[in-house]
Amino acid sequence: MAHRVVIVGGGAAGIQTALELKSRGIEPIIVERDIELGGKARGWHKLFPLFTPAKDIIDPLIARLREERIRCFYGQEVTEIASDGVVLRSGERIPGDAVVVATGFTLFDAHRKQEYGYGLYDNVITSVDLERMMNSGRVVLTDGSEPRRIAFLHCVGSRDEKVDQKHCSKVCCITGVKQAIEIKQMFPDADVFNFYMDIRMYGPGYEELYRSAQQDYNIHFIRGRISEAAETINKRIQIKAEDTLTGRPLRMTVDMLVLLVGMSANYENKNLAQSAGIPLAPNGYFRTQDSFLGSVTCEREGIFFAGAATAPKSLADTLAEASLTASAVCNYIKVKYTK
Amino acid sequence: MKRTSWQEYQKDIAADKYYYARSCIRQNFFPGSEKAFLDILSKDLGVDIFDDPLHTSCTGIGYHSDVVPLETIMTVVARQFALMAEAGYENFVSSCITSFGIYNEILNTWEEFPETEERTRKYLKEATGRELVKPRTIAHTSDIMFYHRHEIARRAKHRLINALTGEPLRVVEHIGCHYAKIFPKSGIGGSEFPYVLAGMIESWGGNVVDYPERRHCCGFGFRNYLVQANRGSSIANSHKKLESMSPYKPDFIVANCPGCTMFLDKWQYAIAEMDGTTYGADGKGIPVLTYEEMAGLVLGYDPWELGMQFHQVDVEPLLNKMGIEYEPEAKYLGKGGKYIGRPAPAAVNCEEARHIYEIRR
Amino acid sequence: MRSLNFGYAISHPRAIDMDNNDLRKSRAIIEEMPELQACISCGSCTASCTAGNITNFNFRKLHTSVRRGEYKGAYEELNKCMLCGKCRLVCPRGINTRGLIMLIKRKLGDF
Amino acid sequence: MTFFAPFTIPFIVGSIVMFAIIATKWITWIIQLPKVDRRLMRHNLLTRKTLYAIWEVIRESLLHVRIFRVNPLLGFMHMSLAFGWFLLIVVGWIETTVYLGWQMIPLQGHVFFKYFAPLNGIDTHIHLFDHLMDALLLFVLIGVALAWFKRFRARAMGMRRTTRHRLLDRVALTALWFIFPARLIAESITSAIYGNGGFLTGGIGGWLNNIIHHDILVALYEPSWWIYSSLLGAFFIALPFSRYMHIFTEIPLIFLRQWQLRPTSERKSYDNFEIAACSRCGICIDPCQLQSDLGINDTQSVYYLRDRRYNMLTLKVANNCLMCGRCEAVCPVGINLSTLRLNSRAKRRNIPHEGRYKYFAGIDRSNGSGKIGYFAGCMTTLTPSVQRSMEKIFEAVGDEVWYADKDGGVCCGRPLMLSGETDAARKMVVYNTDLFRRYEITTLITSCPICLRVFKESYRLDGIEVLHHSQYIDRLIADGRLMLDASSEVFTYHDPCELGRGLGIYDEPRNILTTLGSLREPWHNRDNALCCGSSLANTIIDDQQQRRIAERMTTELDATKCHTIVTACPLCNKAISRTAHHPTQDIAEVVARNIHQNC
Repeated sequence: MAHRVVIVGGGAAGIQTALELKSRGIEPIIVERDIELGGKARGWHKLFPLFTPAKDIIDPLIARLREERIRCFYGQEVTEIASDGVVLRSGERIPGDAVVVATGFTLFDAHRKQEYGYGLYDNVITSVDLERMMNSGRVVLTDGSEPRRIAFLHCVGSRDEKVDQKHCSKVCCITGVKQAIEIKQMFPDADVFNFYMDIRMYGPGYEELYRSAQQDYNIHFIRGRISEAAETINKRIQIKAEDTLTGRPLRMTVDMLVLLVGMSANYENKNLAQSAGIPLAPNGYFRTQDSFLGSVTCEREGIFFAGAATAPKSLADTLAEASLTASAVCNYIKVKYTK
Repeated sequence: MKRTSWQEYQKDIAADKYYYARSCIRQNFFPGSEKAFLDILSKDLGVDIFDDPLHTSCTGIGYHSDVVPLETIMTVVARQFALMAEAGYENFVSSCITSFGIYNEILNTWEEFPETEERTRKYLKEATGRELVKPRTIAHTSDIMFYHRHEIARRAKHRLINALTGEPLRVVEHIGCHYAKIFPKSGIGGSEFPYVLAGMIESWGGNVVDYPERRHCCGFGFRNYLVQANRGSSIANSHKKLESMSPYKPDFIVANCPGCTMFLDKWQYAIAEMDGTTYGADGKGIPVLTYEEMAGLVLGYDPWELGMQFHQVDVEPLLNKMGIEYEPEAKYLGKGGKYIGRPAPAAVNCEEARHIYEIRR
Repeated sequence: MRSLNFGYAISHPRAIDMDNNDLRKSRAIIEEMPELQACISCGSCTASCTAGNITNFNFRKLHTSVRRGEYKGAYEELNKCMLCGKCRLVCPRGINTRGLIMLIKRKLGDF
Repeated sequence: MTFFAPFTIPFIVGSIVMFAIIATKWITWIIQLPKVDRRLMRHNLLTRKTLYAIWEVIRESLLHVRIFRVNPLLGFMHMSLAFGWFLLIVVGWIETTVYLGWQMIPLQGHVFFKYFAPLNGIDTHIHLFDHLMDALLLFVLIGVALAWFKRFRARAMGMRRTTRHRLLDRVALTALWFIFPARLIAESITSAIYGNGGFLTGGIGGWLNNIIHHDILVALYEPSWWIYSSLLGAFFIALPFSRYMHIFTEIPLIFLRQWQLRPTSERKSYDNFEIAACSRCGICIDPCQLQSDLGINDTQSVYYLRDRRYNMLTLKVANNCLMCGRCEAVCPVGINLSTLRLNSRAKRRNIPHEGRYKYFAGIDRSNGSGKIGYFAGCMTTLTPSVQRSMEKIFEAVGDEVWYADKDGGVCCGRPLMLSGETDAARKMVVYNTDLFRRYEITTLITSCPICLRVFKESYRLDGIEVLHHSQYIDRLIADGRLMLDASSEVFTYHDPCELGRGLGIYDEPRNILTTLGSLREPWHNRDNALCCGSSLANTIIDDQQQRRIAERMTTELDATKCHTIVTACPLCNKAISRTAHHPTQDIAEVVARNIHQNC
């Protein structure tokens, strides 16, 4: 009989791990909290840096999962994890020879930065909202008109101790660049401003895309974090920032303000970690053994990680890591059960 | 109102038994307001509030202007607290936003640096022989008014509604910077969108105007105003706010800080004189009220009893709008019907001269 | 209009006002040399600047201001530049800084 | 004989218009010459220089010797057209004079002599002139044929690209192409009717007589002369407005140039002669690296001169030039292309701002003391090892040196001049001159060819010898003051434009390198050396374009399979090391690391 591995989370990380394990003759079981698979990536329109439709990545993954007849539990939340299985909220226990935690991340709630007026002002939206708008094929202001001046604000819920988010979410910079270009493609006459603290272009092709955004798309990058946003009488958004590169305050009114929300650790990580007796990193993500050879394992044998459960990661990094996780699980099972 | 975030920022406000600390500016510029506060609390609401003749200025202006050292102001503040304890109170209420900020700052400093508290305790003992007892709660007087807003609403004789159209009045609320910008948790609703005044306005029937520069400072900023060379910057702040709010056609401004009430009011006159710009309907200015005056009008107090003739911008249009009956002729009559003089007519105080003292002359 | 002398005036805001600044010249400059936008403000140009070695001339800051529509004094400031071209040699983004200086001067000096 | 026929009217009108316009232009230009230039003219008029000029006119305007050097076939084409036509006119004049005696014959009499005196040849036994004129006509026709050929197969003539022309040029060109074939036809028909003519016209005439009915030939007789005359007239009228203005303008230009007139950084009337003397042969297109490396083909000297002549010069064209001097080196007319380009840049507002560079006052970043001054130059501060090597060399020979700009000084002013701000650059010239004078140096050494050029050309440094560091080092070696260790190291040397073509300094660096090891020349070298692309003169091309030029050039340097690429300009150094596969060093660095230890 094949060995069985329980994968907590049916997002990109979970699916890819499952597929990799299956191809190595191990039987994976996915437990997904949501009623469908695919995780957050389902909500994305196109992926940086090549504008690949997110569907083209996620749909084939799910289709393969079905083809492979991999068992999935839907709408089931895992409350406890151990190296030999997980416990669901219903109290049911799913045993396994190893457990992979692929629980991903939580989007930062932009309401928490109330000075930006998300949820208060009509035309303040998040990067996730914008992806949804682009998925629907229509990016408009609430009154139905086209935006002519759009501001993107980087690092909302990242590198901000005031909302307990000390870490960098890694993907927002490139997302901001990608979305700014998409906006510019949709509205070539619009003025697009990106307000940033630092531009961190860590991946292949990212810096090139950034440069293209600047030079080819004439997107204005202003170094300075917006301090506050306010709504004007005609529903535009007045923003204030410091243009730190000229050392002067800067104010302007825009039609739309897009907040590039970061990644937070899941609130539930705390309970899961406690149940398994494993530590969390100070930022609330699961702590791996180290950043090098033990990047998908923890101190407790039999528990593995994949994807953004341990740190903010791009979809590409997540998929790559999932394969690594599968290989680590495989080795573990081989060593443990062939004695 | 869409904003609900204020509910996340709540604080402990005592229901009764307050020790009252006055404000230097308000005593002089809006004496009616402080009196009204005491009257509303003790007479209308029947709560215990003690106005102690022994207490002094907190010396905050001196502190912010670099003439009073930290040790001194700490000792003065410690003395206020000692007086409160001696009088048998533990809920400290400050009428001044600057003082409120000072009290919070010093209490927090004592907490972070206990040695400063010990030192202050020693100085206080040496200087006055009194014992420092820290208050159980500390609140600004607007917090108290906010706390009792529903009770006041129940007793309301007038609501913040345009008596002619039945529409709610559009009210600009302005919160003093030191209310919650120093310690966000010290204010109802936090630092970004304090709810303390908005709560009163909404419970008394008015609409809060949310305009872009709502959170901006009025420009008082001690050293900005006190040094003449910096006054241009001071007035520019008020100017920015007035420019930003005026498209919303507010019926009046209400503020909870002595400086803000004074400057949003008086700068309207200065701006009119400097570059001819006037705000408000017919260019007669936007009246600026204290929250006590607002509460007083709601409760049916006489505007002149509330001291509203002390304002630079005439309040009569607002009173008419609210349907409040008042004696126009009594505006500049003091105690016992004595004429107290009147300001020269200007762009923002241009009510018709049909006052009895004109006739007497 | 009346004007009473109080001994002070309403200060002009120090903020860059992107709503009221006239961005036409800035747009024309960027249109002619879009590579200006590729600046990442590393400061190499200013650090290596021959004129900046002797004066407070700061090309990075200056062109950033110009892009924001702040032209006041920019032409005069640019006149400090000796056009030696060191900045172009060090620019990591390969911006044609000399060409830009001449372009900005031309646009702001109306010639 | 009246020497008049209606068909001559186009010719007569054409030539009158042409000579009137040309005369007006020249006279205006001469009158507008600045005083200095007119004084030079007066001064040199009656000297040997005038004789040289005449000799040069023959060599260049008629024989086109310089074009022969570029490509013999191209030279022959130009010569056959110019010299052939010239001889046709001269010999035609002799012919009429011989036949009609010394008398006043109007111009058309000479030109259409065959028409007016078709039977003249029969009178004499020898058809000498008929054959001679036919031979000359054939000579010209070969030139025309080559011109046609060149249009379609430029490469065969040694030109990869030819000029794109304007409408009036095309009119003139078309007329020119058909003038001589038309003449051949007209004269052949005439010969056919009269049964005479030389070997060519007579031959064709005889053949025509055989295949075409006599009446038809008679009917074609007048129209053929009409066509010939009309083509001449059209060509003459178009000439002053087209590139063919060069035919006549090159002559006064040669005289003026022999009389030492030169263009300057200020525009002046003299420029018109140079501009109009451009034949738009297009020889300048191929050497232009903007063309060969970047495919830019609207800014080469030929187009620049054309645009300037017709007042349609854009700033972009004026500025889009490396001023490497490669075109100037091959220009058959010897036009001062860089100087002209420079003074059209100066057209931009060039009034120095009142307070401009006031900050120079009181600045002195120099240190050290000595009669020898060393001016590193702005760029050298980005290649500090050059400066350090120079210090090492100075130390080795024990020269006391005053360093003008060790901590960064004031720019030499050439970059500003290259951008057309010559007046503003004067402030730098004045500042630096004062500085040099104050420290009483007698020798000024610089490591930057850009600075060197401006010191030599625009500074008045009488009493101070200005040297490039390669010249200084070469002299040290020659005087035996600097001993170097020779090795088997193989060098290749890149000639910086400003140093080589700009100042003619080719040998000193090579002397040094052959002392140190062996030298391999890249394919393009000396006055044909390629530019590194980083030239300060160009403010139009972008970074990637600069890089492409550098890369192509560096490929040639790498191809020598040397150990070390050597150059003598900090700017070239930066450009080469960007893509080179071999280590790149300044000549000073190479010298400094090979100083003999016991020296």
